[in-house]
Amino acid sequence: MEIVFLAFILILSIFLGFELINKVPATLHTPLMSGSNAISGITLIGAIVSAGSDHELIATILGASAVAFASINVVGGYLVTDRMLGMFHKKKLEGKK
Amino acid sequence: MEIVFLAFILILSIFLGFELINKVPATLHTPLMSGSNAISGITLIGAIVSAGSDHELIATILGASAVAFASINVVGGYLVTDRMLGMFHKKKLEGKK
Amino acid sequence: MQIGVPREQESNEKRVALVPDDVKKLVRMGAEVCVEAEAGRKAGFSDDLYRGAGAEISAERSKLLAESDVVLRVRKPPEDEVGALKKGAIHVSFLDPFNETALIESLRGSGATAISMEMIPRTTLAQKMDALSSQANLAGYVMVILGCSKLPTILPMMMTPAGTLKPATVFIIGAGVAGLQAIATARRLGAKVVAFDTRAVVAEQVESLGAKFLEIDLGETGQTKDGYAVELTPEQRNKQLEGQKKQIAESDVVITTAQVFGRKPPVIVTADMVKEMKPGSVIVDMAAETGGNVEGSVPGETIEVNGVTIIGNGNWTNVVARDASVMYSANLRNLIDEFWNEEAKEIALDFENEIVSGCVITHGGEVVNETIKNLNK
Amino acid sequence: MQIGVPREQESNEKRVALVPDDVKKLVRMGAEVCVEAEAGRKAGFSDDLYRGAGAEISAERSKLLAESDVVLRVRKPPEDEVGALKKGAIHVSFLDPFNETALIESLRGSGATAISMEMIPRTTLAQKMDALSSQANLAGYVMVILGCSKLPTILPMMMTPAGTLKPATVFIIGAGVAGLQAIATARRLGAKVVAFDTRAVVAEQVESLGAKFLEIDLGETGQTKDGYAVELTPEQRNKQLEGQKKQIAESDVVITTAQVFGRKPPVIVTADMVKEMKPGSVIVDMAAETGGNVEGSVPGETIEVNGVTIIGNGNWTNVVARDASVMYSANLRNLIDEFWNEEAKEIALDFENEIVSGCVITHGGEVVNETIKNLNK
Amino acid sequence: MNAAILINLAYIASAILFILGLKMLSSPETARRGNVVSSVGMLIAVVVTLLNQGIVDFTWIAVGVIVGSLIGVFAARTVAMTAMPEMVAIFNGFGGLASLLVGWAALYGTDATTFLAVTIVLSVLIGGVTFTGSIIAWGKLSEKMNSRPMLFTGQQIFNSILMLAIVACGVMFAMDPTNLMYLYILIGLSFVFGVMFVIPIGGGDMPVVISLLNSYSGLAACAAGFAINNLLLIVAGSLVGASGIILTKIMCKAMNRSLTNVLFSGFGSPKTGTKQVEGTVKPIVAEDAYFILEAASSVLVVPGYGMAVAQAQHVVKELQELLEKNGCEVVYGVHPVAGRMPGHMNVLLAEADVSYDVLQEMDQVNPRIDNFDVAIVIGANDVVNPAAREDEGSPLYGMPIINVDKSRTVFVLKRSMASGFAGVENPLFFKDNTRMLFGDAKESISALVREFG
Amino acid sequence: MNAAILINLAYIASAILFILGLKMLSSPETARRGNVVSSVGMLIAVVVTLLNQGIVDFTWIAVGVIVGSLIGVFAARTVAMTAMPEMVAIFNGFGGLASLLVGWAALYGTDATTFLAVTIVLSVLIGGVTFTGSIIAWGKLSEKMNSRPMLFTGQQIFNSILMLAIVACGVMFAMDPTNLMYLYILIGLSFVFGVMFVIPIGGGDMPVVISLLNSYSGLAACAAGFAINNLLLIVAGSLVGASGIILTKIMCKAMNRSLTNVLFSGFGSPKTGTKQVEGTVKPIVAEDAYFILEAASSVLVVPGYGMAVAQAQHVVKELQELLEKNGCEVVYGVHPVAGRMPGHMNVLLAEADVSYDVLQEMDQVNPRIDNFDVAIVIGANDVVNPAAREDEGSPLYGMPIINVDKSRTVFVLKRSMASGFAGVENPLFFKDNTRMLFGDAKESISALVREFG
Ligand SMILES: NC(=O)c1ccc[n+]([C@@H]2O[C@H](COP(=O)([O-])OP(=O)(O)OC[C@H]3O[C@@H](n4cnc5c(N)ncnc54)[C@H](OP(=O)(O)O)[C@@H]3O)[C@@H](O)[C@H]2O)c1
Ligand SMILES: NC(=O)c1ccc[n+]([C@@H]2O[C@H](COP(=O)([O-])OP(=O)(O)OC[C@H]3O[C@@H](n4cnc5c(N)ncnc54)[C@H](OP(=O)(O)O)[C@@H]3O)[C@@H](O)[C@H]2O)c1
Ligand SMILES: NC(=O)c1ccc[n+]([C@@H]2O[C@H](COP(=O)([O-])OP(=O)(O)OC[C@H]3O[C@@H](n4cnc5c(N)ncnc54)[C@H](O)[C@@H]3O)[C@@H](O)[C@H]2O)c1
Ligand SMILES: NC(=O)c1ccc[n+]([C@@H]2O[C@H](COP(=O)([O-])OP(=O)(O)OC[C@H]3O[C@@H](n4cnc5c(N)ncnc54)[C@H](O)[C@@H]3O)[C@@H](O)[C@H]2O)c1
Repeated sequence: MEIVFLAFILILSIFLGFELINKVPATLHTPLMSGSNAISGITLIGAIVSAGSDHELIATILGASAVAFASINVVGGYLVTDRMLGMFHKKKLEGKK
Repeated sequence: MEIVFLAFILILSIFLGFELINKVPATLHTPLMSGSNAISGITLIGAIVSAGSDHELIATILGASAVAFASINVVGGYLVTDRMLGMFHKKKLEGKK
Repeated sequence: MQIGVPREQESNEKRVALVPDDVKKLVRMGAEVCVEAEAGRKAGFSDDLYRGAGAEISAERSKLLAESDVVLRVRKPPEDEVGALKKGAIHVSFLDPFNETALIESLRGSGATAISMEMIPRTTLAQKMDALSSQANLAGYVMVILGCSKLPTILPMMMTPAGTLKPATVFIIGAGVAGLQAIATARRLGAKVVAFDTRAVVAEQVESLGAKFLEIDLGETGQTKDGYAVELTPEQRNKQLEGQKKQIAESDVVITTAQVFGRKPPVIVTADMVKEMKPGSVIVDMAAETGGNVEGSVPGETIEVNGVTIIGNGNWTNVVARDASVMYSANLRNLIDEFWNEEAKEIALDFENEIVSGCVITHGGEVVNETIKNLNK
Repeated sequence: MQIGVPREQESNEKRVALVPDDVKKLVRMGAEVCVEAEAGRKAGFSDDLYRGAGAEISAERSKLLAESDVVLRVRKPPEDEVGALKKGAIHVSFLDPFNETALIESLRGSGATAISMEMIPRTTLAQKMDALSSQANLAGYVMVILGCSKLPTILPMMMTPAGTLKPATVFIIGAGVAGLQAIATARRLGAKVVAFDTRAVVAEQVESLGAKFLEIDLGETGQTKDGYAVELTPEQRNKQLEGQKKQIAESDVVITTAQVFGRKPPVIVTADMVKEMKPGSVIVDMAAETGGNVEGSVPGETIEVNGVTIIGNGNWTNVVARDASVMYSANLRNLIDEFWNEEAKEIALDFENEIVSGCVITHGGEVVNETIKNLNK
Repeated sequence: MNAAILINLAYIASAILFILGLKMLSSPETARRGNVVSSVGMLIAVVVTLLNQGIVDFTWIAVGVIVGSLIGVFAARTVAMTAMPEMVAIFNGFGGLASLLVGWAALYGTDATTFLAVTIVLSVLIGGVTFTGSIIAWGKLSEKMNSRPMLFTGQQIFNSILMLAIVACGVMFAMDPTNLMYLYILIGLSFVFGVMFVIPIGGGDMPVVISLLNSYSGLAACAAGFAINNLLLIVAGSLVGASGIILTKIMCKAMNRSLTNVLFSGFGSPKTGTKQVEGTVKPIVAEDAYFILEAASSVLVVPGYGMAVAQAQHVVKELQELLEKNGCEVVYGVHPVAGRMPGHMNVLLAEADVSYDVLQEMDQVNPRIDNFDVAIVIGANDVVNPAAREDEGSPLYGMPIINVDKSRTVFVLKRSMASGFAGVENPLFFKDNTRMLFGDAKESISALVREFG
Repeated sequence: MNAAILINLAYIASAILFILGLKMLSSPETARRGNVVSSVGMLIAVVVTLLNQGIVDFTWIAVGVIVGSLIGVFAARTVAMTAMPEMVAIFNGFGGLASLLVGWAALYGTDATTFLAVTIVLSVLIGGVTFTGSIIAWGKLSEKMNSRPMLFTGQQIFNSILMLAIVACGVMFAMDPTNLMYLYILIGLSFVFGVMFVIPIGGGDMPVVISLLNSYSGLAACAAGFAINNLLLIVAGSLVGASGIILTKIMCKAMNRSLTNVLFSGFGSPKTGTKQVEGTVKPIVAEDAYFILEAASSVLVVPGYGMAVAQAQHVVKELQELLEKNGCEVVYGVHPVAGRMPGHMNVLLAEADVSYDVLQEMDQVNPRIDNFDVAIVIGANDVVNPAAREDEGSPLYGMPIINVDKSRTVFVLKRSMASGFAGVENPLFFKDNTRMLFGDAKESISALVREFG
């Protein structure tokens, strides 16, 4: 049965993903890409489990490097996105009369 | 764990439901209501299982009446919706120049 | 109650104070209307039309004047006709009460109730009777049409196979009712329109017609409660002249409509400025007949000075005499309507009323208007 | 190569064939330009301006004519000046070749290359030289301005405190270049515009300017390859008159611009129809000088018939002489430019060219234009 | 297990079809196909369900399906076009009833855990409310019942007690699922509650109520799904539940009402008859205004000086065309003194090429003013000031105005609460049927135009 | 089990936050907050994950997190504004790599079923492609590598073999998950494939590629989620995967390219240099045209007779204003013979109150024509016909035209392929950079206007 649950969840998420993004102004393309890229760093939590569990050493090493790489993705991704949006925000405010 | 799966599915469906309907022209309000009402007749499949299984008689009776009511909802709902939309379609075609 | 409409006497006056449509309405209200023969001919309304509307046509002017309880005219009455009025008659016309002291005096003497259409207060409520506005409005249109019929170029921009014709620049000084309509008309024809007025509130109104407002910093300028301009100080006047110079030199058409209520219109285009204009340019001086906004304009005439045409024709609304009559007549009818006593079928003036106290100059042998009274002191 | 511009002789002709801006361009191309003194004065261009642009000013007209390789004019040359031309000179002007048989004959005799500006073909390519279009275009504007300066009402609708003034109805017959510009101008001023033309393709063009096209079913009507109208059959003409009657009676302004290329303009407003119009209405007859679209119009004059003003002034573009000169001059310059030989710094006409074969009437002692040749047979 | 998985995979397919169907239903071009798509989803679901290994006897199923389908087909075929909304209501009620029954039936066959009991309570409760609520809605719409809001003294207290009782029963049953007593009471109470829920609402608001009940019936199906552990019920039910709420919101907007106002306005209303007091200012945003305009069939535009200041004439024309294309009549009511010069509005409207035919004078629009669904006041103020009619003390008293306050809904487009040329406060802004769309008129109208997507 | 459920409920919360975050990110007003919302979701997920009872040792986790975060903070803080896109690329690559590693690590600790093996293959494969693909994208963008499309003979054959090999390895590993050999080869091959995927694409198209890779990295996370049986990974991963694809599509539209064109145009392109041949007509719909206009910074409008026929001048003005508000420069190029009478366009544009300042003559726009991002030809035909320049046989030959074909993208708005007044075919319609927006010009422009929502 689990596979059924998983399949439902997968399908629903995919549809939801399609519906969520509608019409994005050009200025937001990069930030949105960057922001969703940060979300894809969610793999971090998988990495944490791998790195923390007591399987073979190799698993731990793999896990630990995964944690490191994923952290870069997550932390860097959110920060860079925020910087971009900050910039954009300022520009917009100036642009408005 | 099942509850987790169910919760995920519930949440995702609800969000998806919210996202799906956006801006509906007034002429479509009733058909859309009617069409989605037909979908809510999905309870029919639950009713079928109840009516067909070998539990107490009362369950079967409940199930059978549920099947009947749900069938009305489903069959009537889809047909009525189709009729409404057919009407609307004709009007639209006339309206177009 | 008899309403009498004598024929206007000035040869260049084509308007008539009451048009057949309004005659019909007044008759329906219960008035008797008597119109002098041929009174509406020049405005395009034959005696037959008046008859059809229910008016009596009278060939005897003096009888008409002597028997009417209300006399309606466009222009001020000739002094010799004041005496011919019926005792206690109401006389409605333009009067120019600030300048026509003698006329006012004889009206007072005659005991008539003289209403001056210039003096209708400028309130939202009284707007339907405001003949100054209705006529100024048409004058604004006419001035542009006359101006551009004298211009050796066209007003709109045209990008054609034979090159691009630039849009003409029209500069309108004074953006009151006439000025605004002139702006609108010139804009309609595709000109580049710039306008100036001493009242700062007007800038928004000018822009609301899509034209540009020329910014000149004059410091504090005032406006009366009726929305009329206050006269400038000499210093401010110089600033204004200075500020307009360049714009005038660059313009193809200059239309001046500046007025200060109750005073001689200010001179705002000097001979020097005229000289600076391109040959072929046109100036329209709305105020030419009452003193002139433009130095060198000749009342009633169109002249050329160094290749610049200066139109001082005056009498603007007579160019569109029919519409002008229709509007003036509607103003008068609205006035009568406002103070009509349905029972007695006559006009009942209520001197408490702001409109009445504003526009009635003489009544019962007295000058009752505060402004005019104070003027004479 | 010398280009000569004599002063126009007709007293009511204010235009000039070449304006200083184009003189400058031609001089830059390598031509010498000689302009008769005062030639541009009436159009607003002083001799000084010409001098500044690089032209020589000549007071001796006959010398100028005798020495110029190319002569540019607006109006057709007086017959007595044809002989004064230099041998083999190119003469460019309006010629009216369909009617001026004698003139053509003497031009042919003189051996000059005579170019008729009327005969420039109506192709997309030749449009920049098409003086008939450029002048008709301005005429369309002028006719509306003149028409509405004679109208006792205003054109636009106005909802005012003194009642609503209905928009004037303007009916334009013939929607060629002039008619379309008249439509545009009247629409700009806020009139209700209705138009009619015998060529069915024009309906869309009329609507593209926001006006209404009057539908009259005439059956098959033609159009030449240049886009000119073909003459109607008598039957069709009657249908047209019938169909317009009501519209004319309802209109405040009627402007006629109907032409049939190479023929006398058709009469499309009869005396009967004029009588049916409201007093105060205005008719502008564009063709008054060449025969008239309106029965009773007097060439060169504005008259009143039963209260209806009929404007037959003609000479329309002279009202906006400066712009008209600018455009005509650009047409001529484009023509010269098109056939300019940069090496030799002179005009080199290529008789294979469609434009040349269209507009050159006489050359080397022969009438070379096919249309005109066939006309004489 | 293999069959179960197969069935569930088919369920996924029907869930996808439902999703697509719903999406297509909300756009005119695809709506009809959308309905077919979703019905195919339903068909698949029903067919594969019959493969369920728990099913031993098909007789009852067949009987139920046949009876139900026949009734459904008959009803759907014969119903008059005009009676469709109430037909939908009654169908919806049956759906709710079915969910109630399914939930109830889930009690038999397995051991009742607390979780199960909670889900049963929910499906029974929501299903019951949906059922009787829909019946009442049907009755009101078909005028089998008085369609006016029904109120009685003590109603609110009664309802509160009712709710308490429902909660109590629910809790009791969840704690002891073997005690069916509580379930029966619960069923009864939920029926009563459904009735109480709908009777205080007027017939005109029924479409909104049906839409809401429709959303509920989705939730009931969802709850039933939890009860019988069926994923498709959960997914489809919650899809309908959520989308139904959005639809309800949209319908409320088109009626210029808030949902609370629709549901509870019956309660607080016996105030009618007292003299008009100053109300409150009710701002509106372009999006909500769009929903109202989209549903309007006649609109009056009253331009004033503000339209000129904002130079909004061109977008106004554009809005006019969109409305007209939407089947709506648009008329301009031009007041003689609107603007700052005689004919000011004419100049602007002519510039925007608004046909003279749709311009009407004050005296032409006033007699029919109450037939306009919406009056859009664009930067006008003095010329629509009802004080000129009502307030003898006002400097405007006696001036004829365009009586926009008498049309069904009024939008006033201006930047602030500032007064106009005459400097007089405008009571129009405080009227019940007035909505203020604050901002530069051009911006506001452009926003409206863009809402017409 | 209790903890596991709690953790998962927290995961649900973070999934909700991700959903909200994504939604907010796609609108300018809320984008920044959206990013914060989604980062809170991430924080919650990370924190509760640490409660996982499978975790016995936090050292490595701490090391990894600290090292990674420091690098991330440093990189994000110091990167130049202009270098942000490549920074995103490299982050994205790391994400992919992490998924690869997680998938790999999933092999240890449990028995490898076929299902697990398949998921591992997927996460490794997608993760690997994302990783090296992103690195190459980064290299091209930062100009560490030649940014031109790199092609070599046999490339297509090589790629085909590569793909076959990947499939083979995947299948082998799935059948025998204990044989790590295949896994290692797979990892290697996926790295190679990532490289091969990106090198033939030009630097200018990199943003689209990054967006696509971003979508892949979501899918990789999703696959990893299946591998380690983590719901949040599945949900968040597929959300990103799906929304990333939509975003990629949007970005393609804004560049007026199809995705296939972006990905594979490199392959078929060494045809440059041959003489221009007649191309094909490429229609476009308003929605796609919107995306291009929305991204444009200078637009040339060329009106013609068709604008007059359609009476589209007012909506054109409206479009102009929207573009200008969007920070775009708009210029009207008026050809002297456009329309049917001299000055036809002027009459219309003046009516719509288009300022004289933005009207330019042919001779003013032609010299700068190649700097316009988009030229919108509204019902003009003859006046933009390049045959007048190129085709000596054409009746128009020699007439100066507005050379719109030289601007970056041309939209031609007309109702059909019909010719204009001169009756001459127009090769403009067949040019590579031309898109035909068929329909009445007013309708088309209104549709564009409404897209600006
Ligand atoms: N017709 C004439 O000949 C003439 C001549 C002179 C005076 N008047 C007087 O003018 C008045 C005309 O009445 P009306 O209703 O047209 O105008 P009004 O009463 O002056 O009201 C205009 C309203 O428009 C709003 N507004 C201004 N700019 C705006 C913008 N950009 N966007 C949206 N709203 C804007 C203002 O409110 P916010 O500031 O809150 O936006 C103001 O309340 C009458 O009192 C009349 O007597 C008429
Ligand atoms: N300026 C003048 O004085 C003058 C006078 C007479 C003739 N001309 C000639 O007219 C031509 C002017 O060139 P142009 O480029 O402006 O016009 P054009 O070459 O005539 O092309 C106009 C195009 O607009 C399209 N169109 C028509 N109605 C439309 C609608 N409602 N919506 C969208 N498109 C529409 C038509 O294509 P579809 O049918 O496919 O929609 C047509 O191809 C030149 O050849 C010129 O010589 C000019
Ligand atoms: N309340 C109403 O309903 C109502 C009705 C009509 C007019 N008004 C208002 O009354 C005001 C005056 O209208 P009017 O046209 O009769 O005024 P007006 O004829 O007295 O003067 C014309 C214009 O000239 C201007 N002016 C004076 N001196 C000037 C100078 N030196 N340089 C430039 N301009 C100068 C004035 O400011 C005025 O705008 C207008 O603003 C109008 O809006 C109000
Ligand atoms: N190819 C080009 O670039 C180009 C350039 C200029 C003009 N043209 C076209 O040439 C055509 C003719 O232009 P024109 O203004 O010189 O024509 P014109 O001056 O010869 O005639 C004016 C109009 O009168 C109309 N007419 C004739 N008989 C009529 C009647 N009995 N009733 C009503 N109308 C009648 C004609 O159809 C024409 O439209 C126009 O359609 C114009 O578009 C084309």
